[in-house]
Amino acid sequence: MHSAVAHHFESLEKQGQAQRLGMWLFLATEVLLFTALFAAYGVYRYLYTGAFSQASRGLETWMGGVNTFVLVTSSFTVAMGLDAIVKGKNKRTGLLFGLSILLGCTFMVLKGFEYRHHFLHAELPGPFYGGPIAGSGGSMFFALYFLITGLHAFHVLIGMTVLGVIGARTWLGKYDAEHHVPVELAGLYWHLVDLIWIFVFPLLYLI
Amino acid sequence: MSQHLESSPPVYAERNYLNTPATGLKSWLTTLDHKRIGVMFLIATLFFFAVGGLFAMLIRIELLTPGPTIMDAMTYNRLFTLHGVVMIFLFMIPAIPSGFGNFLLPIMVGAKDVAFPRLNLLSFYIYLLGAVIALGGMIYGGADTGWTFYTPYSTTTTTKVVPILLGAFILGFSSILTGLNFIVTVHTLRAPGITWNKLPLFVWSIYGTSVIQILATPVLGMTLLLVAIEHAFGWGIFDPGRGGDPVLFQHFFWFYSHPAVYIMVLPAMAVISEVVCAFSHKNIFGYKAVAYSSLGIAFVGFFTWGHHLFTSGQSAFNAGIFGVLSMFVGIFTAIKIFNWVATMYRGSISFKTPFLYFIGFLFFLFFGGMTGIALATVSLDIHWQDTYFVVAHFHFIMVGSTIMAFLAALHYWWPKITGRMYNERWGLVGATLVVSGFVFTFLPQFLLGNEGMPRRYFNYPERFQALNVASTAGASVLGIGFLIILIYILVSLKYGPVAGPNPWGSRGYEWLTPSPPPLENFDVLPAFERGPHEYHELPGSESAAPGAGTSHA
Amino acid sequence: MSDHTSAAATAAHSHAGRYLVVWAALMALTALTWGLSTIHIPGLAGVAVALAIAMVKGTLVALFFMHLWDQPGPNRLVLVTSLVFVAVLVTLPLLDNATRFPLANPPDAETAPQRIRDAILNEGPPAPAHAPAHP
Amino acid sequence: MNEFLRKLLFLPPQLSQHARDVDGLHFFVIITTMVAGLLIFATALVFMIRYRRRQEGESTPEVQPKHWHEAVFVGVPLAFFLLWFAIGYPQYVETTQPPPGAMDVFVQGKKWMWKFAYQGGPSSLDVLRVPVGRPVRLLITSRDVIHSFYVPELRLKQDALPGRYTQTWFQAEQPGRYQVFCAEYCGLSHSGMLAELVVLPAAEFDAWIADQRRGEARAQDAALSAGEQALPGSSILEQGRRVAADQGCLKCHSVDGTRHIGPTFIDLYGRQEKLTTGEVITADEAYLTRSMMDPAAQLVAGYQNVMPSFQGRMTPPEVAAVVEYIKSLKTPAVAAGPSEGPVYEPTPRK
Repeated sequence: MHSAVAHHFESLEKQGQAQRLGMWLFLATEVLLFTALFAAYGVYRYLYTGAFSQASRGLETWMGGVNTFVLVTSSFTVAMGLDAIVKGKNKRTGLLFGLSILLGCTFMVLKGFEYRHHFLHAELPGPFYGGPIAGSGGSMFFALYFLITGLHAFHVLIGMTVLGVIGARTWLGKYDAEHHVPVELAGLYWHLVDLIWIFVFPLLYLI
Repeated sequence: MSQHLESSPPVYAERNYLNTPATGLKSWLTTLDHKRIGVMFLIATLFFFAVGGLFAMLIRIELLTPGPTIMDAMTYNRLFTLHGVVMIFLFMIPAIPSGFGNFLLPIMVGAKDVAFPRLNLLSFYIYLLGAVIALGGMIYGGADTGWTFYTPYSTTTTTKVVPILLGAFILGFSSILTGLNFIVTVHTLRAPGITWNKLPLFVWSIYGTSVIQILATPVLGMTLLLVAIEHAFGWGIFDPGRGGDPVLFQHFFWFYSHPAVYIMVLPAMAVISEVVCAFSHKNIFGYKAVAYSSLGIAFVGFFTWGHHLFTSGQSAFNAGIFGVLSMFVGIFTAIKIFNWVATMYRGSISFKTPFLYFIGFLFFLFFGGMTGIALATVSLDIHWQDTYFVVAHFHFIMVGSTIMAFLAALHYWWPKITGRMYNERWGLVGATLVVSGFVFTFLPQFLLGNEGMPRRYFNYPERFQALNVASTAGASVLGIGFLIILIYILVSLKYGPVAGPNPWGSRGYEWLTPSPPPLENFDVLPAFERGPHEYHELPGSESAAPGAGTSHA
Repeated sequence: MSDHTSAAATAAHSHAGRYLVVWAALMALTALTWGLSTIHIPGLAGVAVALAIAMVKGTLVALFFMHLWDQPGPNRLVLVTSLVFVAVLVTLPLLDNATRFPLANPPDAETAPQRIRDAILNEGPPAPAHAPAHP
Repeated sequence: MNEFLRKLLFLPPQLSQHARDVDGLHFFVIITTMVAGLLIFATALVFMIRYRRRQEGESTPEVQPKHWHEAVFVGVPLAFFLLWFAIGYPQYVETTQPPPGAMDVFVQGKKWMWKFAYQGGPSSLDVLRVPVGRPVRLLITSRDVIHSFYVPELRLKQDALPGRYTQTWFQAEQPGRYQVFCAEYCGLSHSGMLAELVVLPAAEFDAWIADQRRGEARAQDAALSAGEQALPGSSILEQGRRVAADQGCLKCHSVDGTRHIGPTFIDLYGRQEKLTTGEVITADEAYLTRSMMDPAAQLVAGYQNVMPSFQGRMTPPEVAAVVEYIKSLKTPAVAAGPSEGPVYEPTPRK
């Protein structure tokens, strides 16, 4: 039996199945964590429709768009990394995960410039809002903007850490074609971060 | 072959989880064994139950007279907040799932351990961390918001609400990890022979509970975080002065906290389904109906949260939706009640302590449930909302039934956990006191609510005093009952007679292994040929009915 | 039940081609939704189009990058269940705000025009009293 | 029957048709619950006795339900539940739809008091006066946190949201005095946030509101001219204020309606006060004077007897000045202006 099988599992396959299901359940909790924010977004967008679209138009759409391309591409490289380890090419997986982390960094840097832009224009949540939109809509939009993108950026950071650790371990040969579930799980997490951004991008930037 | 194995586990397992691999404190604190983690959860939750109970007694004493009796209004407001927080987050939510669930669920599915033992231990330490932070907040000053943390009161109060929020937030992770572990365990670690239709009903209910824990807890976490952000920076998500909607907070809060009621009640139902079969010595009436109704509660329970908001400014349209949906959740409970009662039909009922708690449970679940339905009929709720009627209702349904089931579980599985029997006669005394004490504490509160006394009142008009005194008198009976239980159960640890593998003659899978169970639950894995609730004679076997104390098959 | 499509089976052959196609589709859809946003489809239609595209993208990621296409039932069930509750939590509070007594929404909300507010307050309320300075 | 059940269940009197309707549903629900409970627990009891264990090791047969068993288990309760809902929901919807032409009263909760304002200006603190037999719509708001307006006799409760209006309505049938509670936890003096609902005969109410409106007009005129010239009374008021401050009155009595050690001075003059003896008196000059000299004699219910006597510590002119000062403390005039939203400032940053 493979050395990675814990004593209470009958086989590596069964263990992998359990770990995938566990990961999916964890991802479900992540989805619901964001849901509270999306629900708040839905309600306030309904209440302050005009203010929200005005504020949305003031965002740096090109940065959000480029970030979407970056994140989707990083998801692709992670998926290719999994494909590599399945074929037993550890080094290639390590490299592809490294590339994904680089793309993640690009995302964070762009995000940083975007935040800087908002700070300079006093487009900030709640009492700190000094933008042009009258009423509560503007400050509410930016409260939600910072909460959603902030929580997402936090997840990107965690995802980069996870990719880093798992990528390094793959490079060092801890996983192989038969035992690669941790690589797969790290990938799942990163894809979820991408998945959430796919919804954040139109909600905040486009509509 | 398996029949043979089932019939001959040793009377007291010399090498069991209590002494293998070691007995030292360190071996307990670093253990990955689900049974030890379960026992540690039980000890911790019992400690917090005592703390919360002490708060409850202080509150009842304070309410003996209008105006200050033994404390001032500020202390009182903090006390009922802490009572709620401790009892809900530190006792009721983890007690049965994390305590008994951890101990029993893997045995009941024939597994050696839960799917992720490390996560399981992590869950326990997260629980301790959350408890310490919350307790720290209480000692450091405590919050006065009520456990519901309604905005904008919770975002403007000057009391120490942030550590308590943070504590509850952290406790949520413990809850999530436990639920995640159980679901994966049930899906992937069932022993050969245990199909979905042969799962013990305990497992079905705990499974339903886990689904709620996973899907609802993150929303509470985010909500509490938003309140904390609001309290610290005033971003205004729930602040009406900045265009926020305080009712939205209530939506989010009850999206978790209504299903959380089922996090408390479903495990109680899990226990009772086992107890009623074991002590009626009969198969469960309608296995599938009872099993699927657990999932039904877990699912429909998510669609009813708005019945907490009938007076809050929510729209009449939404009140209608939530009102109708609330009626459907009652149905699943009704199915269970009917099936439990029908299980006794043509049974062989033995009136042991756990069965007495079953009777108490049935009473509290029925009347707690029916008053719940009454509260969901919208117009009646308008009168009762935020009065003592609601207090009595939820103490019946989630505290009464949960504590009955918790005590039933404690007595029913005590021989399995410790290998020793408690004193049955004292057990009956304790059960009688607890059940009657509980009734006398909360029956007057239903009437107080009818009369119109709002909850969370430090002071009250004198016409409410008689019923308040009656309630406090009941509470003291309840307190004495708990003390008696505590004493005889501790005594039995040392002086109780050795119980044997199956003192109740139960068919549950956990009784197929010695008491206390060995390290990996079964020395030799049984074939699990009979269902866990099948008591009838099999054609061809000479003596199919096991008597108490033996386990011939 | 449902335990037998496994990593071993999927690991046997490469998915690289599939990943490439999905990636190309995602990039194209991103460009499409970005492009459509510049022409400002008015009202709810714009929201619907943007969300529909996002859902297609999300489905692609979940099915192929996250392997739900060839993984056992429980994993799919987990995602679908969580999405059901996402829908519930987003819809019902929104429905509440849309149907409640208009004055229970924020005074500067755009959903209750001044004329509705005035009609409800038939003569207009007394200006809320200026509470004298309190400690 | 109604009266018997009402007393049995400790329900307060029914002040409106709505209260009677709700109680009708209440009795229906309770009776059904009790009958169902009786059936279930009697069945359980019969089973427990009939099928108690007579000897160890008894065997039991396998009993499985038929499909119609489960159908009955689901169908019967669900039918009752939905019936209750079908009765209860319209009753609730009715309370959310005030009849056209209802009299509007603006209710404002504030830690820890209720303020009631009428069209055209009159307002009062902690006393809601309404006429018998006319529909009254309450538009409820709050200045700080969520409160909840609750009158048990009306079976009505509605939260007061800060910065928003919610509404409910009722039509009281009997004159009398009823307690108003705050039902949503709002902090330290949550349980002290009481008010009184005074249902007056229609003619008496009309007279009262007319009188109030005249008073408002006078006060507004006075306010307009106040900047122009020193009013003759102002010096005595000023003296009264100074004496009240010097003697320490203001340490225990607020002038802004805040509940403190003693009753607030604002709107005190002419207020109906309930005493510890249960007797109700009007706070007139005689009462105010007497309270300064012998505070323990007529103590307002809900307050401790802690005030010292000021007999001999104030000269008669000083006493008179303090009384005049108290008389001058009225809730500021409420202008009937254009429609404005309820006021709620953002929560302060700490």
